[in-house]
Amino acid sequence: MNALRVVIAVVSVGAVSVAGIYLAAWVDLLVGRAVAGLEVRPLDALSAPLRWGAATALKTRTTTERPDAETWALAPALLAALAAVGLAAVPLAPGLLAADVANGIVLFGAAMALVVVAVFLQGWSPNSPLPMIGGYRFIAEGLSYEIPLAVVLIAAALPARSLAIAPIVTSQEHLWNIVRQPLGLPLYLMAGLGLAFWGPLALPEGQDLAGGSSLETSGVSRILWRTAQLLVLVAVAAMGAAVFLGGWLGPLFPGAAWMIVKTIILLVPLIATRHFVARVPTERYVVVSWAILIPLSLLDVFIAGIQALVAAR
Amino acid sequence: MILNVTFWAFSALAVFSGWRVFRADSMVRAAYWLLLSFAAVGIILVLLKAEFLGLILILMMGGEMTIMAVFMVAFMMNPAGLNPMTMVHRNSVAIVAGVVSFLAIAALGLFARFPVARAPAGVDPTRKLGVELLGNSMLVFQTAGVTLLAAMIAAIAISSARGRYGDADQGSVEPDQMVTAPAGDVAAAAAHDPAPVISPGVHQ
Amino acid sequence: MTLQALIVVAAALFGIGVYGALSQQSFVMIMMGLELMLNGTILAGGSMWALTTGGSPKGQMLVVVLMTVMAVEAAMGFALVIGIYRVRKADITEKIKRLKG
Amino acid sequence: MGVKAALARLAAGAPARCFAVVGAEADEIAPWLRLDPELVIVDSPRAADVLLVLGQLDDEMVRAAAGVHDALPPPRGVVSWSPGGERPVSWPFTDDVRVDDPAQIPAACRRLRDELLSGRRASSPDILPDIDPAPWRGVGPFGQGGAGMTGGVPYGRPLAARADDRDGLKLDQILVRVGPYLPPFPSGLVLDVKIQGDVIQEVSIPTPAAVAPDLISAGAHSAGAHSLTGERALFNAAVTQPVPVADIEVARARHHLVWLAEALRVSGLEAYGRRVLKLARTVRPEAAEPVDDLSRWLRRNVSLRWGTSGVGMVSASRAAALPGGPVARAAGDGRDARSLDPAYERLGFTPVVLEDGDALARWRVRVDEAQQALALAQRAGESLTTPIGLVEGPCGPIGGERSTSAALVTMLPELLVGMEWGDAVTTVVSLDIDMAEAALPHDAAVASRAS
Repeated sequence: MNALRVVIAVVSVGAVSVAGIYLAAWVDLLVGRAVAGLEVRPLDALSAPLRWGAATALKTRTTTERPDAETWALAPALLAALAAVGLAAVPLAPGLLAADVANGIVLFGAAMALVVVAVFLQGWSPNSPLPMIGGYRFIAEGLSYEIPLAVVLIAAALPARSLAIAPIVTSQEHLWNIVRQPLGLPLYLMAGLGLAFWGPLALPEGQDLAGGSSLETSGVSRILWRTAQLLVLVAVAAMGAAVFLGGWLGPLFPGAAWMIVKTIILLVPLIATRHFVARVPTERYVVVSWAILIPLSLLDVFIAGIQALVAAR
Repeated sequence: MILNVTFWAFSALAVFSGWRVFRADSMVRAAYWLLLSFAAVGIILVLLKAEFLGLILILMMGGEMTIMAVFMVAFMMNPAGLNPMTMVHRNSVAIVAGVVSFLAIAALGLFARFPVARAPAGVDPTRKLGVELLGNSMLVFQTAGVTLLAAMIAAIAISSARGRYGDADQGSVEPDQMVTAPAGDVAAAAAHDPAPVISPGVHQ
Repeated sequence: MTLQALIVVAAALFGIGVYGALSQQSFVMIMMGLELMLNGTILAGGSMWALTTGGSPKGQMLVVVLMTVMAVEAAMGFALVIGIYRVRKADITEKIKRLKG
Repeated sequence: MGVKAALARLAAGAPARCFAVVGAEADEIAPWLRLDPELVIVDSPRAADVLLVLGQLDDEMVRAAAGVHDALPPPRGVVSWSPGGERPVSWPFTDDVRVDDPAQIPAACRRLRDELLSGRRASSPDILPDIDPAPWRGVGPFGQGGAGMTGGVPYGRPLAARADDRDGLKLDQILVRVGPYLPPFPSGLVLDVKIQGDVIQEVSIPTPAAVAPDLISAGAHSAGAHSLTGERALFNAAVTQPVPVADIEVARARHHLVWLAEALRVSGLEAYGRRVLKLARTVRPEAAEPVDDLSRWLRRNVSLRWGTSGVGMVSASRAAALPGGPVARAAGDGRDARSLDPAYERLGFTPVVLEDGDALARWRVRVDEAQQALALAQRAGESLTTPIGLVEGPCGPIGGERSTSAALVTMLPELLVGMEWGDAVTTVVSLDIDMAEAALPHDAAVASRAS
């Protein structure tokens, strides 16, 4: 019985991953075309990610001069695995949880903390200067987003008095965390962009590095890297939906449907930032993160603590 | 059964990757082998129902080992493993010490009598830990916090470029670059090259 | 998954750590040896908690303290490496013949 | 086989991914390729199916292009176009698809990609030999090479050297040669950069003006043989003969918008860059509102201001040393060759001048100049310029002692030192260096004009 539920949960995580990645790629394309002033043609764009994948899969995986071949091959797989673990920590409906741990928030945090390792290895391994700069940059970036990310997640867990995610969702029965902790979601999404090195925080892969950490990657590795990056975004959106938007809570429709809708509501703006916000210089991002975002996230947890104390009265 | 197999697999991984730390030529690899060892121990802790501690260990070491890797790249030669390298001294002494401490602790584990009292099912260890940390053991928690704060301040003070009496590197001396062959490898060194063979840190 | 087996694994980690801390010349590698020793200790502490204390949180406390030690060790280690490097331009033990500043 | 065929069929619907190698006289063609739906111009050769070789390349640049070619993952192919259809003697791409009409480039790339992926055409083989630059030999007891454990030159590549960093430590520093085809940089610019982490510590230019003398002769030669077309020809012609003010000002607006599209792309706003590029292609003096909208949007975009303000400061004294141009005008130096022209005086022309001297000021000067140029073009009617021997080109005055681009290239080393890589790229992009102009010495430029 229990095993069956886990199997169902694992399968649904797989399905959500594939659908989420595809949706993310599609939305990115549509928003990009709209911003560029081209005809949007959503149906036509539906096949574009597949076509890109097919064209990339037919290319050889090239190598560079004296790369660290093993870690280079490992990096995309590691990123994909970490993103999948992060997504597995999120309950998609009551009882539908693949990684059934009592500390779901900590599991998510641990998986996301290791994303730095995957991106650094991806930049470091090819033995090439621009990817290496990308890898270095991500370490500076990683230390700057990780702290706000962890702190706002802890603040969201406070009202539930639990580190498991299901109680956090049910604790929002009457009031969603987005209202209760207004600072939480914006800070979380900003940290999430850093985590997925996407859009304004695509520092390791910026155009100024001609692609940065994935500059030298080709063939199947490139597909895996891109999809893993999108999966990180999906995991961030799903966790945000569960922790700030009340997860599966909602009238009329089944919980899973609400969860999917809320995930999409967060995923689309995350994807779209790429076309509206320019890339932020590394040093300024680090300064802003330590001088503004981290204090704000501490304020967030402080407010949550006071609310919890008042509620306990 | 499955639990036992998983346990042995992660134990083997922890020990293997711990050993690889000191056998890697590349500094980045060494740091990440150590991370792998920590991650394996973290998963064993999760299997032992110390879920929170295991996950926190992984979370913490993910950051720390990355910093360590960058540290190595910044400070050490040969970070990428382009040259084969072994940087050891008193190798045989160290091996003996390692084996002796392994045997001593393992013997302790095998022959000492410990009470057997598994954690009862149905209690949330994380909750108990939290209550303990912020209730009975508040002092420990506070001490840890203050210690960490002191460590942060001390670290900044020690590593700062400007000390109390001016620049920290004022009057600094480049040490003698030549280092004689380590005791454990004299024979090997003599067989190849009678001259001092290792001068780490010399770049061209 | 007996206590004996866990202690043997922890002992192996500790032993490798001792070897590393004693044999390595580079400061950062020595730190890695220390960390590996602490890794073994954490494993031993965690398994002692799980199998001998009947779920008392005191055992977990020990692990929390060990993690604090590790964090302090890392912070001070990195700081000392930078400090020594600044003054002596040394990054391996053989280059500092005396500890006086 | 079945899977491969199915993948190839699926891939046939995708645009061809090209890495563009742009030589002399291709700057009228290369930017517009980004608008073609059949093509995607990618930043990394590793992501490309087709190497696109455009314009004329000298030997040095051909050799670099051969290196780029080998970085493309097989199956790969080459499409080349050159004005007049000439190829240098040292042309290494033996099985390239040669296109004579630039309009046919996208279709040719697409066809070549389909043939390659379906296996109907063999992948083009490596050009450069795949050998270590120097064989590695172990010396020490542990097999380490050279002098000392970490010294020596493994595989012909020196290990990192040490140099002081900005925090008083001595840390690893590596020497990197970037260019001539690094996408965010102007094509042909080669820099030797010493970096520590991502901080630039030293910059030098390998050969004066970054391009070998061959290119200068090639440029001059071709300028004579197949008279220059488009923008450059127009501005060069205005040095010696009267030209409609409207034409010249629309060309200026178009140049600035094309530059802006590229600058936006490098800042991460690729889609918006495409929008601007589309605007550049269709811009007319009668319909200037889109440019006004663009200017407003740029002023409001906080993220762009963040990335450019305070970056790449050109001081007033450095600006005074430049022959002129938008970079100098963004640093408070109001020289503009148009001020000397009575035709412009009649139109009430005053140069756009900003004081800040940073990358943001240069962005603003160019967008303002584009707006101003369209307004001038509308007011100008049929009026002609007065040939006074000096024309204000989009990058700076043409016909003077030396070109602004050449002056900017020589200024780069001191300007970039101490910057982080991202800021350095922002700076180089904001300077809008035209490498063809930088390579053409005064005499050659005059010669090409005379012919």
